Amino acid sequence: METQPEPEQAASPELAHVAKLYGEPLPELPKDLYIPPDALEVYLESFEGPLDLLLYLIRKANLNILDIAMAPLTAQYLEYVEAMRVRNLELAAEYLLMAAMLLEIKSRMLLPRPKKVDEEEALDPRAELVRRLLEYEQMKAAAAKIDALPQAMRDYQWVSVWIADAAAERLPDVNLHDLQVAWLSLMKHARVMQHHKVRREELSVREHMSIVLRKLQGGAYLEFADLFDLSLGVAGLVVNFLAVLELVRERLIEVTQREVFAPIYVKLAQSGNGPNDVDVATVHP
Amino acid sequence: MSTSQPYTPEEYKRILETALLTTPEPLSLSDMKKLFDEEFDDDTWRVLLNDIRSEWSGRGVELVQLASGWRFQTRPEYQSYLDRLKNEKPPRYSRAVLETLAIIAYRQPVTRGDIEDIRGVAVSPNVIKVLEGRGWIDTVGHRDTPGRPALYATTKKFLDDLRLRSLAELPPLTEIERVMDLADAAQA
Amino acid sequence: MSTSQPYTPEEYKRILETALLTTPEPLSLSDMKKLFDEEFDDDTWRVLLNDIRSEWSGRGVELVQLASGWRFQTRPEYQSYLDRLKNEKPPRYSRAVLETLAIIAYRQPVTRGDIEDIRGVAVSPNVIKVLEGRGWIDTVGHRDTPGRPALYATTKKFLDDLRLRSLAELPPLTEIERVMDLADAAQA
Repeated sequence: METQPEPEQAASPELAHVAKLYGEPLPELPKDLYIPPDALEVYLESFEGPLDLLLYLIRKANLNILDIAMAPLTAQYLEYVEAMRVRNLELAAEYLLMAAMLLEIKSRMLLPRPKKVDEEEALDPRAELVRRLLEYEQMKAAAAKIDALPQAMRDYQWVSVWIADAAAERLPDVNLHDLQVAWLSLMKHARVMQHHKVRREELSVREHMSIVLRKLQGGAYLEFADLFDLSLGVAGLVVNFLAVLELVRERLIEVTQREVFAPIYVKLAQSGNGPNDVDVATVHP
Repeated sequence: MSTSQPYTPEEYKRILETALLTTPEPLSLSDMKKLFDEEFDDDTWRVLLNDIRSEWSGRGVELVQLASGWRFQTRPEYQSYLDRLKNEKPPRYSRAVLETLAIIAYRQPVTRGDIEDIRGVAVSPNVIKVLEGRGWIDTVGHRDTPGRPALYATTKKFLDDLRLRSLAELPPLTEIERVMDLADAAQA
Repeated sequence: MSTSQPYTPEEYKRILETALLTTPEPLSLSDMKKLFDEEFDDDTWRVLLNDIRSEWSGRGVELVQLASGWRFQTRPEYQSYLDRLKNEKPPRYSRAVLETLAIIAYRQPVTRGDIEDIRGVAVSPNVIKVLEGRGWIDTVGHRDTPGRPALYATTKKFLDDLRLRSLAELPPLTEIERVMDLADAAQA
């Protein structure tokens, strides 16, 4: 972290607001605190509020902030407030409040002060104002320091390189548990499903039904024997055969035979999708 | 550097590289020309850009020339690592999609009507499209009933993606039903 | 590379660098740990990151450690060039915004009333909105007083955007004056 040069406190409030009169910067801020009435409004707008103005007046008069001579300051301040009240009542409210506070301090200063009995009663009437002025001045300086820090987008940028493959969509994953849960919720939903008791064997029959249908895709005629995968073994062939029978029963395939002992052909039961030129007799088992 | 002009090609390249690294959109040549008061001919620009490109070879990011200008982008080989940083929740399929998939898996080949019978609600065409789009189901035929509805079955890709060797490896329904019976018994 | 694991420190660094270059948000250590299956201890991570940082020294971009992680960003010296590519000037905040920000940063958590007490003027809702819109402050609770005013505090983004790792790195508050004995001052 680089160290910022410590701002010179007495000078910074003046630098912070260079008042402009009719667009022209005032050559110098008034020494005697007298501001031309025409410039007052513009001048005051460059202050953040009564504390800011008060701070300026104190710093301008080169007074120690803890050593405020209340009478001239209050008089001066009231002059501004009066001018402001005439022009802009809304803006004046906070300044009037401050004027009231200054007057109260002034009047309390005029009264004889009791001897120090305890801490609380011995408090200088200006203490609270001084505390506020100090705190505000501290925050004002802190604001300037924060502003001097390198700031994203103003003083530096973030690096951001294009991710070339950002378009690849992430697809949901499904696992067996999801399917199980889905089925479970289906069954719960409708226990009417009882008659659908599906056993493992039956599932493999249905798997073979899909396999056979897939083999027949595109309207192909296949020889009956081609539907069977001999590598399945006897048990597999039985399931395979059951699948073919089930497909026929569900009218999903057509099995045709020109004459007895002629080759049996199988095709999808899909009119218009296969060679229809052959006059065949459809057999249903 | 902010006050004086750059003098060496290295300085020009550093500025150019910095500008390219901060803009995910391609920088056109006319944009890049704004960077410097000096004017270079197009050959000089090409040399500068090609120099930067070769300086970046072998890294995870490369300088590429596109129709609208030049930009740094990641090399595809690094994508799998970058994906790990995305902490968005993995997307999930809706209940309708999962139930339809379960019905097709266990009861295939089935028509949309069969699915609707089991689910008790209409099946939106979208649900079928999602599953077809994923390559998990396809049409294996048509039932010979009025309207000749398509028969859906699961594909080999479905088995592969779920790491199954065959449908027989799906959890047996009897087991699922036993779980359900147990759950019912517990409620009773 | 997408299929096999990286083996050399160079490969790890290239992947890490690529990840850092593509994410404008700071990457936390726990994010970075997602990049690899291997687990490294924190020292190894520090070595990797410091290596990358020194590899980038002398360029327009630097690797910095911020409140919420590590990020590549441009060096301020290059901003005057980058500004030439922008159509609009970055915002400069008004004194009202900056003073409000300073009060929230140094005195947090504070209510709007606290801010008004210190500044001596009403805080316009706009000022709060500007700071919230930038993501620099947010509401962290409500003070248990009438009206339950919101308590504002600065965010991690505020620290990140000002290149601070913690609030402790804020510039120290200026000692305005030595505190004097008021009794003495009254006599003057």
